[in-house]
Formats: sequence, structure tokens, C-alpha cells
Amino acid sequence: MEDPQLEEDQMNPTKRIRKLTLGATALGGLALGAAMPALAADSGPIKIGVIGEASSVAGASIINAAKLAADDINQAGGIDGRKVEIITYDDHSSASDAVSAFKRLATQDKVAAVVGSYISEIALAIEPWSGRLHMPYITPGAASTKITAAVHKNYKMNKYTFQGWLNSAFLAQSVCDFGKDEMVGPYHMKTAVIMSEDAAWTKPLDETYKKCLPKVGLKVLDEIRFNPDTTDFTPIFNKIEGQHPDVIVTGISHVGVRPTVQWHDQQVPLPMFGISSQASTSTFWKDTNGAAEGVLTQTGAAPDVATTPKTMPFAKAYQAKFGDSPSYVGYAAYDDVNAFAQAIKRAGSTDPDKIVAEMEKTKMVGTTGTVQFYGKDNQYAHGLEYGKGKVTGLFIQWQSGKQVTVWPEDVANGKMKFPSFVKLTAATH
Amino acid sequence: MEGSHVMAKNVLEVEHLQKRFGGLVAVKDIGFTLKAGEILGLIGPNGSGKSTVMKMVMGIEKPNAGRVVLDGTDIAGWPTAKIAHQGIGLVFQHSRPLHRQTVLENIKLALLPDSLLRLVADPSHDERARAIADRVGLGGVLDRLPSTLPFADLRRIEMAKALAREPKVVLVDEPFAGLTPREVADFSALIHGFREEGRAVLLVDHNVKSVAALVDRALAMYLGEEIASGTAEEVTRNETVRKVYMGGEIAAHPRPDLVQTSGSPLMQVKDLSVRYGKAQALEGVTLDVREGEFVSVVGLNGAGKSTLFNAISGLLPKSGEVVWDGAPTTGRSVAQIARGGIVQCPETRELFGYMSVRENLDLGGAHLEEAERTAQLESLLELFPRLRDRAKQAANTLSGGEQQMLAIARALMMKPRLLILDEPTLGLAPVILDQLSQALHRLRDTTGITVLLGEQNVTFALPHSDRIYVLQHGHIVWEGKPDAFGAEMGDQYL
Amino acid sequence: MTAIQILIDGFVISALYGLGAIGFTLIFGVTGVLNLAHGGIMVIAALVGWDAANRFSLDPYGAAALGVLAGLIAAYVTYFVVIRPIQRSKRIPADETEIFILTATLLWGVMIQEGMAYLFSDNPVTMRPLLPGVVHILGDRTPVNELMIGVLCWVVIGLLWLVVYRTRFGKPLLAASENPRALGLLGFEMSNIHLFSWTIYGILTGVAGVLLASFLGVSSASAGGLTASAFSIVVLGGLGSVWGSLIAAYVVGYMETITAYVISPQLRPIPALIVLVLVVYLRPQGILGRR
Amino acid sequence: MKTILRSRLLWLMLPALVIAAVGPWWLSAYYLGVLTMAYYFGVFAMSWDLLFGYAGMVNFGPTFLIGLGAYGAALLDTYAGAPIVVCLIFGGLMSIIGGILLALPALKLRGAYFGLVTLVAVLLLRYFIVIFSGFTGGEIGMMVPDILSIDTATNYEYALWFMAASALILVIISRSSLGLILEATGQDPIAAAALGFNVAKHRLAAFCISALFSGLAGGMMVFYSGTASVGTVIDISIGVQIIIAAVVGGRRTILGAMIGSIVILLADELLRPLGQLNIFVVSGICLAVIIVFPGGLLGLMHRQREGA
Repeated sequence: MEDPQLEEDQMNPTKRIRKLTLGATALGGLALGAAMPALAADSGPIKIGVIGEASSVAGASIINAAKLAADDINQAGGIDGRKVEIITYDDHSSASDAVSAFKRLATQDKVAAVVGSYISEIALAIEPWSGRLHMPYITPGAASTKITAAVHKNYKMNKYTFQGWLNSAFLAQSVCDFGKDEMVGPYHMKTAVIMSEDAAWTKPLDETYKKCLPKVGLKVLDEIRFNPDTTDFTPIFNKIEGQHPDVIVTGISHVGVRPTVQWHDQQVPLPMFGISSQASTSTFWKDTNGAAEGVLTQTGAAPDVATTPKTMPFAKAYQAKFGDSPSYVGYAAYDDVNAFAQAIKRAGSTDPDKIVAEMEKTKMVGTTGTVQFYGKDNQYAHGLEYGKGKVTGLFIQWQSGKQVTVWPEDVANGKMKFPSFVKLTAATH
Repeated sequence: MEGSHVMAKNVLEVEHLQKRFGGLVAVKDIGFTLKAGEILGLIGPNGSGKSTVMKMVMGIEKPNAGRVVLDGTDIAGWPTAKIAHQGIGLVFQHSRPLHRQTVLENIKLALLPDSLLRLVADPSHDERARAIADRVGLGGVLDRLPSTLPFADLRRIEMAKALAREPKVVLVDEPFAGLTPREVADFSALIHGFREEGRAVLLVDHNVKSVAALVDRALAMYLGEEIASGTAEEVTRNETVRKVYMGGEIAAHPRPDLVQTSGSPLMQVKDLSVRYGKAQALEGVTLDVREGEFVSVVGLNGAGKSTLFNAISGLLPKSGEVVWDGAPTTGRSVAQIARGGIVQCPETRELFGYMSVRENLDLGGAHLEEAERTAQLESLLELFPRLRDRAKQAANTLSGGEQQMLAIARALMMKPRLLILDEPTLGLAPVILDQLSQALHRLRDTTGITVLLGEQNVTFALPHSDRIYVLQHGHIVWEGKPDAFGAEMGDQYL
Repeated sequence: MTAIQILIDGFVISALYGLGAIGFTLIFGVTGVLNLAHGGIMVIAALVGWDAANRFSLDPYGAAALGVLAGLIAAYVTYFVVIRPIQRSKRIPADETEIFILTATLLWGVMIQEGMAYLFSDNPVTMRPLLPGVVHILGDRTPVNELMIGVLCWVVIGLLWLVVYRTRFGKPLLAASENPRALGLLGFEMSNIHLFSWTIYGILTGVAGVLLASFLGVSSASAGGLTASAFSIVVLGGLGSVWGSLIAAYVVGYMETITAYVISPQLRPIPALIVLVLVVYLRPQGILGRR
Repeated sequence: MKTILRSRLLWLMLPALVIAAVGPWWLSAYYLGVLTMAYYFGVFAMSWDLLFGYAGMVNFGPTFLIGLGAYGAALLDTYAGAPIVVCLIFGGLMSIIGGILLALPALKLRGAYFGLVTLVAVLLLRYFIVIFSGFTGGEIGMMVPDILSIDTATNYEYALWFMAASALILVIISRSSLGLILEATGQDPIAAAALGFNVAKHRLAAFCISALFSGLAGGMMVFYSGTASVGTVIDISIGVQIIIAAVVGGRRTILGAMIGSIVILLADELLRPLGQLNIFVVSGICLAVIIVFPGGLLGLMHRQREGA
């Protein structure tokens, strides 16, 4: 305290800012954001940062769902009386924007934890920073197995990262399970072609597809990976048709509208099932002008299916507040904020290591099932646990403008229906 | 100095130089020699190919055939930078100095070696640059930025830059364009200085007159060919040269019946001045044109005729006033002036080359009523029957004469009240000139149109004209009836 | 079978490329402007058309018309707000106008892209097909809409040809691309001609955007890519040459389609890009460029 | 007059550098991070301005050079485990070699054509990286094993001094004999050739210098963020941002490009609370600046001084 300047600064932070602003005009706006005072750690609201892709339907629902979760928590009295405050940033679907938003949340906004992004590339870019900055981070949608592999391999460094949604391997497994029950079973289908976009999350997806599809009786004739920039899918469908499979298994998320519309317009006679993330959003029907009829996708939950007691109330509240129903990422983001809130409550502090320790103990009934994370010795360390009684996801199909849940049978509220141009016959060869 | 003349052998020998641009032969078999300490004037009107010759010597254009021998080495076709190293320098007409550097730095630039590794200039450069600046008369403005200098000083910078490389041969493009008489004297002295240093100098200019006092010899070009060479006096007296510049015998055919000396003129140009950047192109020009009159503005290339016409047409910013039909045209757009009745048929013709003859004419008549347009088209095709035959041909496939007729006809399609004809004879063969002359005559006699003609070729202009203005260096120096021209101006013109 | 598919697909894609590039080359030829916000204008037409269809429950044709109108308005805004102030600015040296227009239209393109993403998200959207269903041509199954789009492209190109070559409004456009100075001397106001060419540009680009949305789908993020493809095609064909652009569009369209079908959809754009580089190196004026 | 401007700018830059150097004492870690990126962008923009402002070449593909440097460094680090300094130098070399291969045939092209070739080069590099995704990480990008430092302040100082050194060297070059000749060739290549300067040689030299600094900065950025990805070092949009920064800051000034980058990236961050619209607003402001003040920010200072 010898330095009077320092003392003054501490006593009057705003004055310090003003002084710096005046002093550093030569550097333009440099000083404007300077030295935001650290809020005392244990009073005031608990802040949770959210990074979303506001321009995409899935990313936007991260932001919306997180806000809804905070409202619900606050309505129920907050975390030990402290309110939860959500601070959101748009990353414009860019890894560098996301990283700089993450840094801003950690170092300036002083949040306790961050929920962010459904894009694996972005989650992978954030992961090292979560380690470096000791900032607990969970992705509500990124499915790459690399995220959890990094935690497993270097736990000490990467333990701050969690995967709040099923990873690609589990997604693929659930697709295979569906294929067995609904494609091989009733229609005696024997062959499939995999059609996936070239992205981080589809690599483990395709690998698992290639392992588990033959196990359920679907021979993989070909694996087509295409650039997410692709606009014209005619050559791809043409090539697939040339191989005469019974069904197309999809792994698409960055694209969705184009392949669906072109599948419909060209009347490709093959059914498609698998992951088609955009089809899980409620605007997909409008975006495709109804070409989505008959499209199947795996998703986290459906607004009219009570996967857990929490599912429908959340979906209703979301619908009421934002006008459309949440995408699969929305359900996960809602659960993730709640998981963090509970972990903070149990930890009794916002100390990152304590939060992480409590997150690892999570066993919470969320909107998509019971949320639990694998331990550090599992190859999917800090990944969302998959399986009956945990989280499995479900399959929905677009029928006449509505998403109908068709699998698993215990929650299904409709039967599969395909447009007339789709031929549901087993292979002739 | 006299001694060096005798001993000097040829520094530069140019032989059988030829250049084609597509189908057009721009330079045909040109040759000349230059000794150290000699000044050669390369003259010719616009489009004669003189600039192309200069560019080929400098390596800016590659010759199709011929030799350019500098000190025994054939440098034809070499890259420009290499030719510069070999000892040829060029003083550009349009100076583009570095705007953010001072005069001194601009001169130092020229002293720099062509090396990537020297980041810091040799300290001796400063001294040399100052010496050069003193020589060309820039000593007092060394630390000023070019944008603050008058035009003549900008040209001095160009001169200094060329000098800095110590060239054996100096090419000077239009040495006196845009200069005042005093400055002309200064520059003449400078160029004289080159000779005294033993450099060979090639002056490229429109006409002999401006360089006559300076050159040892001159070579006149026309349509890519040499038409005369010898001393300046010989070239001036040469029959072909006189024909090219003046058109041969001076004869006048004014219309005595046209007595319209009273009444307000159709167009009055009042104290018109135009500057190109810093160069004064036109100064205080005043003239008028009355209804039905055929007025000619004669002057050599570069005197300012096109500048005058472009200023009248609103293409150039100007000071002074153009009064048209009683009201100043200030503030009107080019198109408004044209639709108002002042239609220019420019020197460059400005045809739509890829469009047909008919389409060109239709564009000219686009503002007329259907019936009127058809009638006008018919009467013009009467006047220029060749155009009728060529109606469907693309304009750029026409011969030069046909293109000129098309340009005139297109302007006439607008039914102008005043037709401004700029250099219609440019680059045309004598036979075509006759046809054009006849057409103009018929036009004058049958339609009663008002014409303002700009010409270098006095012989072409005189027979049609009711009145003549002579333009020199941007000034009107003479005004009168055509029959007085021969006596009062004839000798001074060339 | 594949050959016919390549033939039909390539034809339609190329026609769309051509239509998208014609406006770009026309506006360059007549007014000397390289509009790097070109793709953005196509995107505006597509997204506004799509949104209008949903919002007002319009039929596909009404929505398309609204989309084209939006493209036209966007073209006017580009001209009056971005380009004309630069062309008339006294502070910008004449020889630098070009780089300023390039930078300004780049920025404008970014603004359009971000603005559209804000309003309509960056999800790709497709306009309802003008005609639904498929037809079988020599055993090949082709959507009627695709054929319809190919035909419509050529109808629009034909109309453009009629306007430019067969009406008194069109001739000055052609003339302006050759010699704007002469046009002024013949009493044509250049500002009117510019306005007219931006009108044609807006309509052409709007139609291209709407048809693209109906065929392949458009998102706000497509803006940059569409500009790059129009730019490439126009340079390949010769800057300012309408017919050159059409030829280049077919060269690029078929090369891409053949690559996608025969080699791999992944490599689709590569051969065309290499050809583009070669052409620029060996014949910078492009296929039909004059200079 | 001009010398005054020069020295004034320098006098202004020195205290600014001192203020910036003690940044870690008075700036939040977050702003240090933002400025770190801004400094690397500053080097990109200055390299671009050397080409455009002095040599008169409009390079639409600065990210071609940056990407080569970034990926060159990243690949060497990942597959050979070389020390960071070696990787950086290798990246710079890759950038120069790629720059020469691109520039040699392109140098004779004018204006828009040169621009187009550089643009296509970026597209080709991008596809190249995507096609060899097994090696390069494709669109996803690749993680490099080494990073400069995990400490924000250290990273900040690295970037600051790298930028300051680059700025100094580039300013010296731009005002050296070479810069003078470059300016002459940029303004009027024929007149420059007539003065005996080999225009192609000097343009190539400018291209190499620009490539070297772009490549080094690209490599530094990789080791700062720990990743090399198409979206951060190659995408056309990054190139657009660089060009805009240079023009908004004031073309032909080198330092203006640096200032432009810092101002734009900071503005981007300050406006981040606008969410989705921040890029829209920043672009709009830049558009207004170049239309109303074509001289850019530095030009604005110049004008005021002239007025005074």
C-alpha cells in the first residue's frame, strides 16, 4: 500500500478507467475496456458464459435455452440465493471468434463456467483454452470423440472440458440400433451407403457406422464424404443410386436443407435415416418448403414426447418464449446450464477445480434423460454417458409439417411414413 | 566543341525500323543516325508514327523489324531498363513525379542503382542531385513537393531525372508543350547544353516550327513513313511537308453573298482558359460564330484546338464563358450541350467500332422523331453514298476516310445548329481529302448549316471558310477573312 | 445414363452461372464497376423471396417476383449509396477510384451477408419449385423444376438480348460499353444510362438469385462464394463481354459437373480453377475479351 | 512539410509503443488477447500495404502468403517436431517460395487480373488443404504441439515486439532507396524502366518481402493460438479484413495499416455486445470512413495538420 496510486485505484475503479481513457488517447479505444475490476468472488450473481452461433438455428437455441435455464433456476431461488446471470456472445461460426469470446468471458466477464457451440471444430479450439485458463467448459452439441479423448489423454490439462451431448460414436450406435429395429426388421433391407459431410464430428461417426451397420445386417456398399460447401447433390445421389443400396445413412449437420430438398425434388427413391441435425429444428419444414417429408433423424428429445418429466415443460416454455421449438442442442444446453448450476451449488464456490470435481459427480434428470459423465479413465472421459436409463436420444420423422417420434418404441407416437417416390424394397440382388 | 563534331561517329543508328499494330502499319522502314553532340528533330502530325519510333528506340514498344544500334550494339527489342543502362534516356512529356517526395528526392531516385540490396543511397548522390538541380533550374525549390510547383518545374524534374543517368542519347518528347515563351527559351538553352556535353539528342515534336531553331537536322514523318529529311529549313520548304501541314496551295472561296456581320452571334466564346493540371492549354480565347457561318480555327497540332472544342462541349473544366443562343452554357452537362445544338465531331472520331454503320447513325439520331430521323438518314446517305453501301458493316472495318464520313454523318444525324468539326483530315490520303472537301462544300451550300472547323491543314480549311482564327500556343493570334490569310499569315504558319 | 445426367445437369448449372455472371459483366462493361457485393444482391433476392412466400403465403411466382424486386432495390442502393459517392468524390484520385470501389463493394458485401444472417439466419433456404415433379428423359430422372430453371435462364438471357439489340433503349448500353465519351457528345446523359444499366443489372441478378434458391438453395453465407464464381467466369470469358461470359459459364459448368460425376464431388471446383489460372496467365483478356 | 509529418508520426509512435509495452500492467488479460491478434493482423496489413501502396499491386489474396507461412510452420512442428524458431523460419521460406511461384507469371498482369490470380491462389490453397485433410487437418484445422506461451502477457509482448520490429523494418524499407524505386515502379512502370530500373525484379522483391512478413506473422499466430485452421489464416474473409484495415488506416503509409488493424479489431471487440450485428456495424463504419475520408485514419491526421 505504499503506492498511493494503487490504493486509489482499488478504492475507485471507475475513476481509474476514466483516467486511463484520457491518458491513452494516442492508442485509440485501447483503454476503454481496460482493467475491468474483478468482482468480489462471493457476492452478486453467478455468471455463466454462453457462446452460440446466433445466425444458425441450432446455435441460436443454445443461447435461448441457456437463458431459459437461468430464468428457471432464478425462479427457484437461484444458487444458494445468488442469481444466475447469462452472458452471451455470438461466434459467427468461427473458431477464432469463439476463442476470443471464450477469453473475454474468462478474463473480463469473470464467469464461473462456459456453455458453448455445437460445432466440433470450435469446441476443439476452445478446449485448450479452457485448460489454460482453468475455465470449466461444456459443449452442448459438438460430437467429436477427439474432445473427450483429449481429456482422457491429458486429464490434468483438459479436465475443465465436458461434452454435454452424445459423441459421434454413440450417435452412430443409436443410428445402428434404429436401423436394426426399423429398417432391417420390417423391410428386410440389406445394404446401405453412408453419406456424411466432411467434418470433425463425422470421422468417428463414419468409423462407428462402418463397424455397427454390418453387425445389424446392413452391408456398407460405399462411404461418401462430401465437402460441407457442396451445393449440388445431384452427382452424389446419382452415384449412390448407381450402387443400388436399400437405404442411405446420413451424417449431416452443417448441411441439411440442400441435400433434403434435392433428394425430394429429384425423387431419389431411397429412404434416408441417420443424423441430420438441421432436421431436428422446428424451422426445417419451412426452410425446405416441405421437402422434409419422410426425413428421419436422430435427436435428443421431442417437444411432445415425455422422455423425462422435464422434457415437455421445457419445450413448452421455450415455444412460448421464442416462438419455435428447441433443436437438439437446445435441450442439451438447458441441461448443461442446470448441471453447472448444481455443481456450483454442491461445490459451494466458483473455484474451477471444485466445479469440475462436482460436475464429475453429476447425476441429474435432464430433458433428454439422466445426465452423467464418464470418468477420467474412460476413453470418453467427461463425455455424456449413453445407454438405457441414461441418454439414448430418439428418432423423429417429418410427416406433413410435424415431427413425429418413431423410435424407440416406448416413446414413439407415430409410425414411419415415406413419400410415394421412396421405394421401400429389399435389394433385388 | 566544333572539333567534337568532326570527330564524332554515329552514336545511334536506326535502320529499317518497322512496327505493326494488328493490321495497321504504324511505322514503315524508318532509319536515321545521330552523332554525339547532334540534335535531330523527329517531326510529324498526330498519328504519323513518330512517338512509336521514339518508344521503339527506348524499348517501350518492340519493333517488328529493323535495327537500333547504340555504339555498335543492336539493342532493338531489349527491355527498357537494359536500354536505359546502355545509355539512352527519355524525357517524358507528361511528368509523373513521386508526389510525397521532394524535388531533391525525386532527382535522387534517378541516381539510384538498379539494385535491391542498397537500402541507403550513396552519400555522394546528394551532392550530385543538387548539382543537377542547379543545372536545370530547380536549385531554389529542392525541398518542395512537386504538387506545389508550376508546370515548367515539373518538366524540369523530368529533365533532371533523364540527365542523372548520364545518357549518351537523350530522347525528348514534345519539349515545349504547355510552356510559356520564356520557359521555351530556358528549355532550349538546356537542350543546347546537352549538345555541348556531347550527348546526342532526339527531339520529338508535332512540327518543325517549334524546334527549328534548335535542331541540326530534322526528319519528317507522315502515316508511318519518312517524307523529308535535312536541315530544318529544307524540311520546312519541302513540298510534301507543306502539303501535309498546309495542304499545298492556299486558296480561298468565301461566300460573298453571306453578309451577316450584324445581329447577335449564335455562339460566343468569352475569355476561355483551360488548364491541364498545371499546364496552361488555352488562355483567354475569345471568338464568335454567327448563324450560317463557316468558321475555321487553324493551328498546328498541340496549339489547343481540341482543347477549345472540348471545353465548348463541356468535356473539360474551364474558366470564362460560352454563350450559346444568348444564354451561357455553364452548368450544363455534355449531353445537354449536345442536345442544345452544339454537336462535336471529335478528332478521334469516337465511333462505336463494334457496331454497324447504321447503328452508329441511329444512335446519332436517337433523339429525333421517327419520321424526322428517317428523312435525315436519307439525306445523309445521299451526301455520303459510301455509307449506304457499308450500312451493315462494323465501323472499325471501314477505311479511315469512310470512318471520318461516318463520324461526320453521325454528328449530323443530331441535326446540329452548330457542327464542330475537329481535324477531319487527320491521317487521310489526298484522294479522300478531295471527297471530304466536296461533301463539306455541298453541305455548306445546300443546308445552310453553321460550322466551326478546327484544322491544321490550312488548304483544306480555307476554301470552305467564311472566317478564320489562327490558334498558337493556346492563344488566338490572328483573325480575318480567308483571302487575307495567305498574305498576312502564310509564312508564319509553318 | 450418367452421360445424359451430366448433359442435363451441366446445362442447367451452366445456364444459372451464366445468368449470374451476365449482370456482373454488363455492369462492368457499361459503367466500369466491378461489384464485389454481387453475390450479396443475389442472396437478398433469394432470401426476401423465400421469406415473402412464407410470410404472405404467396405462390412460387409471386414470391419470385418479390425476390426480383428486392434484388432490384438492392442494386439501386448499391449504386446510389456505395458506388456513386465514390465516383463523384473529389477527394479520391481518379486512378484510385477502382480500388476504392473494390474495397467499398467488398465491405458492402460483408454488410449484406451479416445483415441477411441477422434477419434470416445463415441456414440455406430453398424457394418452392416453380413446377414440381420429375420427368424421365431417355431413362434419366430429372426434376421438371430443373428443366424449367434452365429454360427460364435462357428466356431471360433472350429477353436481355432483345432489349439490348432490338430496342432503342438497348443500343446506348452497347455503345456505352465501347465509348461512353462519344455517347455524351451524341446527347445521351450518362447518368441515365448508368441508372438504366443498374436497373437491368438488378433484375438479372435478382432473377439469378431467385432461380438459384429454387434449384440449389441459398444462404446468407453464399454471398462471397457467388461473387467469386461470377468474377471467375467473367474473367474467363473476358471482362465486359456478355457472350464471353456465357461461353465461360458453360466451360466452367460442364467442367465442374463432369468432375463431380466422373472423378469425385470433392474435387468439383479444382479443374475449373486451374483452367482459370492458366487462361489468366496465357490470355489475360479472356476467351472473348478485346484489348 | 513531409519530414515534419514523418518525425511527428515517429514521435507519436514511440510513446505509444511504450504505453503498449507496459500493457500488461494496465490492460485486462482479455484485452491483451484481443490486441495480440490485432498486432498480428497489423503485420498482415502492413505487408499488404507495402505491395499495394508502394509497388502498386493489388493483392486480393494476402491469405495465400499467410496461409503458406502458417501451415508451413504448423506442419513442420507437427511432423518433425522442430523448435518453434525453425518452424517460423521454414514458414517464412514457404511463403516466399509460394509467393515467387505465384508472382513470377503474374507480375506482367495488370490491375484486376493480378488481383484475380491472387484470389484464385487462395481458393486453390484452400482446396489443397481440404483435399489433403489427412495431413493438414482439412477444414477442421490442425492442432500444433507447441505454443509460444500460455501466459497472456508473454504472448502479448511477443506479438507487440514482433509487430514493432516488422513495422520498423517495413517503414525503413518503404523509405529506403528500394521503397523509392518501388513507388516509382508502382506509379508509372514505363517511366521507371526508362530510368533503368528493372520493374519485374523490384516487384518480385516487394512480393518476397511482403511474403516473408506475412508468413512469419502467420506462423506466429499459429503458435499463439495453438491451431492452424482455414478459417483463421486462409479464408478470403480474412484477406478482406486485412485489405479493409489497410485502406481504412490510410493506404501508402505502412503505419496506417497497423493502426487500421488495431482500431478495427478493437472496434470489433468493443461492439461484441451487439451480438450478431457487430460485424455489420464495423463494416458500415469502415465503409463510411473510406467514402468520407478516403485518406484513411492517418490521412485524416495529415489533413488536420495541413489545415493547422
